[in-house]
Amino acid sequence: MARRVAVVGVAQTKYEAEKVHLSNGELVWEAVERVRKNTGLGYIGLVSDKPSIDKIVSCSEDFWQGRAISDMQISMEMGVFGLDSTKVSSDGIQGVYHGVIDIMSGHHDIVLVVAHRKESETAGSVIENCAFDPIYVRPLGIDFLGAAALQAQRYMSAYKVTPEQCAKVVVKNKGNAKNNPYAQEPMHLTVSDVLNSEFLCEPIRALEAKPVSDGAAALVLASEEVAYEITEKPVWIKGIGNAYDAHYLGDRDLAKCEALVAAAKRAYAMAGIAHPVEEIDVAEISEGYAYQELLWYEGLGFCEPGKGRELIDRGVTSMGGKLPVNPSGGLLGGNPSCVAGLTRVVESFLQLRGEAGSRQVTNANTALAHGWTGPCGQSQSVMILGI
Amino acid sequence: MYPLIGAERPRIWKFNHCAGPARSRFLLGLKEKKILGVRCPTCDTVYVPPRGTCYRCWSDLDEWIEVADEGTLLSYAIMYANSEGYIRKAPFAYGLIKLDGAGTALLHFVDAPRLEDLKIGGRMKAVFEDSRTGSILDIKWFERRQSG
Amino acid sequence: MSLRLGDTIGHDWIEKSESESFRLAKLKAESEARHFEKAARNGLLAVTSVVNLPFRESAGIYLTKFFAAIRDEGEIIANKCPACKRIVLPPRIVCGFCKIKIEDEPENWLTLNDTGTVLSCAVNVEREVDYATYRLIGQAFPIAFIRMDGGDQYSILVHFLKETDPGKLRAGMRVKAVWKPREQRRGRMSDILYFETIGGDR
Amino acid sequence: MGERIAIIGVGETEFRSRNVEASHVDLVNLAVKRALENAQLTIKDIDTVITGQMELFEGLYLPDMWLVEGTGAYLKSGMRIQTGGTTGTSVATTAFCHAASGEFKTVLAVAYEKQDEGSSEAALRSISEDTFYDIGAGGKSAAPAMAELAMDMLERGAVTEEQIAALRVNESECASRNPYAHLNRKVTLDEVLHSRLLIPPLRLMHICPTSVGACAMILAPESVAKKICPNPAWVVDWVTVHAAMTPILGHQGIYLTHGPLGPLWGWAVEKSAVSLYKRNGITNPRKEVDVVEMYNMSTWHEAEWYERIHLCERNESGKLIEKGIVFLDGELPVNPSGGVVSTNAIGASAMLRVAEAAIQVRGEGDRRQVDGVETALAVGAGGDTYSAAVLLRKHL
Repeated sequence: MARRVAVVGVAQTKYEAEKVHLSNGELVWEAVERVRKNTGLGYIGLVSDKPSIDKIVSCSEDFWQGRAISDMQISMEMGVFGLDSTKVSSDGIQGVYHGVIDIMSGHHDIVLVVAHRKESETAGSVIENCAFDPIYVRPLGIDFLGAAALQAQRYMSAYKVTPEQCAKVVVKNKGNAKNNPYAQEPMHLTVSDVLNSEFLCEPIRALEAKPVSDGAAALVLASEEVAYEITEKPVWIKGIGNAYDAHYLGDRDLAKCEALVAAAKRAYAMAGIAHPVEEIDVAEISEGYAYQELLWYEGLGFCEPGKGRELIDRGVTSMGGKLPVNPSGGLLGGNPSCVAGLTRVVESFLQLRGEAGSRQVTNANTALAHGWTGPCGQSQSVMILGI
Repeated sequence: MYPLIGAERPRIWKFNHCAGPARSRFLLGLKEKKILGVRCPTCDTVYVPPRGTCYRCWSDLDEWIEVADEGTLLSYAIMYANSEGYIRKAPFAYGLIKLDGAGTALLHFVDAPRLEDLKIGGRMKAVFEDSRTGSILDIKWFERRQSG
Repeated sequence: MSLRLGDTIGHDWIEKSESESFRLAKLKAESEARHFEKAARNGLLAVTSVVNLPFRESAGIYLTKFFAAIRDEGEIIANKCPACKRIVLPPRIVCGFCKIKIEDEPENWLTLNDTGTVLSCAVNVEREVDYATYRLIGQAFPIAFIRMDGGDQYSILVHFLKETDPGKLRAGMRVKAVWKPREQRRGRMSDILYFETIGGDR
Repeated sequence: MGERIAIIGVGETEFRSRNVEASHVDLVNLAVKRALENAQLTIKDIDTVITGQMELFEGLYLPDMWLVEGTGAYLKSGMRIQTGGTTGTSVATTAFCHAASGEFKTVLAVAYEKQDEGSSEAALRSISEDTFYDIGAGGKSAAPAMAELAMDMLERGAVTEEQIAALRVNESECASRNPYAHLNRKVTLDEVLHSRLLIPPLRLMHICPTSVGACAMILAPESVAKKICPNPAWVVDWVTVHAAMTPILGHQGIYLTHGPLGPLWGWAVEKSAVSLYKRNGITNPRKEVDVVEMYNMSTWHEAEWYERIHLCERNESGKLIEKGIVFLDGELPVNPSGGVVSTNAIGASAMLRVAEAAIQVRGEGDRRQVDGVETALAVGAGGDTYSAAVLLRKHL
């Protein structure tokens, strides 16, 4: 990597089903205030003698905020007055990606990345329907749940993945969430609890889908030159990669995830990783639905295609396993989409610094964070972090 | 302290999305109960539904062919939830159908006497609406063929 | 022909402009429909989609106070940055200039008068057009930027003026809020109907 | 610092008020193909794709997903940027950072708008009409605020109505020479002076139209550009400044010309341009810059921004117009493309400024080409008072 980039501070709000007491701005302020406190950073133009934030990247979407230029609502809370700022309309991890590129380009030194969403305010199914081709697909009324169920069915039948194996992901992640004070849905479940919950869209059951969630997260990136002035323990971005898949579900083999393979390949090449399971100590991946965690294992090269089910059966990805995945509880533990990817980076940072409390993985030196957006994960993003 | 103020204000937006030449041709085909595909001169894939450019080869697509109204079910999903924006009442099912002669699958509703009878690899046949307007919804759904 | 603030432009101009916006809106809608029809005849279709998105929004801690004061007390309240002392109207959790939190403490809140001075105003002829009936809806109240009394140069409110005679509109005119009857107020900005002219221009 | 970078290809579609023949993907595809042709590359040579547009005007959530067919982003990396009116320059600056990061050989930046399909009115209303601040004053305050700026310009004697009209005539002359411009009919001084009065002194012909069209640019770091491009436009530096001070949606009192900060767009434009000059040792932009492309949402803004980007002293912009300095054949032509008042496909508008500046630097302007362009300045603005200034040079 041309210029090394570090994460120097993170913050997140507690994720809740409904944060009726806060406006969008107040929600963002909670995260921004914490990250500023954690890093002691101010803004360029206000504080001159110390390193200060010189760029702000926000992640939000007009549809979810119900208005064009959605970052208008939160610009004062982020502190953008007089600064460089931009908005990435995608998952939060793409905002981090943007910040990393900004610093690598040599044009910025300290970047604040913010993502927020209140999913409770509107109906996700209507919005997600608008992500599909308006000519061929949108009139059918399909949303991401319907698309995911098509993918789940295809994946499970192609590789003989059983409903029990998907349910184990839920048991693991919602169980892990019990160790995460920020998680929305910590639950003690058994496989049969999951399999007894009603179908949302067969084969996806209610407990196998990410809950509706409100929350915000923030993170500060810094260049190598200033990172140590901000913190003694910077966490380095070792590799980044993202990729788009084809749009139409019928064009893709839904049992594979080509885009994730491509994104992971880029991130691994940059980080010099050849054997992900051996070299990565903890992974935070975005599983909007239970089956996705198994499928993403395969896309990320944790195992051969079709062997994701074996990883969960053997407990490789459980706490205490060889490669714990989602000690935070992941998306099933409750994260709003859009914020989810940023939360994965935030959690990776906490793990690598040894600050993850009771969800801490021992001897974590290299972490992987992953996020996706689009129908059946059409846009994928992977990030490798290390100390 | 005051009780928190909240307000409901639905957003209603209307759009007329232009279909462009390739997509219009397909939709007009549906009006005639024909399902059209387009072949990529480079990779030989027959795209159903058709489009103007091959996303893999970046070739312009212009070789039109008619494909069968029957095909194989690659995947399906039975919707039990009744969320905002759905146009059918649960339970109903989506399916990916690879029509005979096509290289890609078409996403549409699928139906069977009992939805539980749907199975991957099953044979499906298009059921057209009686009055057709040149829309993807001119196909009512794909129906499971008992022989399949 | 240069126009100055306060110049009389006359009611006939407003009426002409109104019917003009109405005519143009109708023309635009008709021409759009014609284009789609023509394209359809040439085998080029369009797919109509209506997005009906429910929304239930929270005003949040600070704006709840602001709108509750409007609704219950008929008062306009604002908060003040503890560092730069600038008044933030409508109130907010942060000062955008100092980028610090304005704590929700009594000393940071203040009540403004419901009178003010017009900084500038414009006769807005762009009334909303109901595209179903091609009727103009709402009333063309002039829109004004009003500096509220009891605040500072930052305490500016955007609202309508009752005075619709363009000849009588000028910067510096003194105005006072006209409130909806208490039982009709819902805790929104529209609880103030408009601002009416009072004497004592500046 | 990262690598130095260059624009090596530009593609535009013809901008029109509507294009009911093309879908979104068709429109974008055309611009991308033209950019690739201009750069003499194929889609396989592209590493990453940055897109941008106003999704609510389009009615597409995550538009970059469907657009993969049009942009050729399949299995390539990329992301989507949206910052309102500035979207185009924000996409461009994001693409600059990608190119300079050293991770990519080529970067494709695409910005477009297809306003003929949606209800722009409704989408715009979504910005202006706050759920709680529900008097709808926000949207209606945009034109009054524009008129207020115009009134201020008149009152302080910076320009006369005749001068502004002459400027609009020049823009139309430029647009008539630009095969891609939307309003490309030459207009007369008389027509402008008597066009429909919106809010005194703002007239219809002074404000931007709504257009449909797409713009694409291809960028590469120095190491690649030098190998594959005979005449790259070097992107020397860029600065973005955001002046967001929107206390609440629908309430924009603080944007006022007579307000405590003055017009905030102008503030942001000045700050971005001045820091760009400072960083690049430009002391007299009027002499050191050969051509300017700026985001003139109205001709009054254009005149105000002459002062803001230090082409003249305060209250001197009228003289700049009077002497014809900023006209196509003048000493420092501004908007030889016809500017935003001629072509405004919102998402693309701000990127067109950079693209058109690059066209000038590369000498590919054809009938709108300014002679001997060595240095060009592109200024984008919009959205929630963002402004971005970009400096381009023919030689490094």
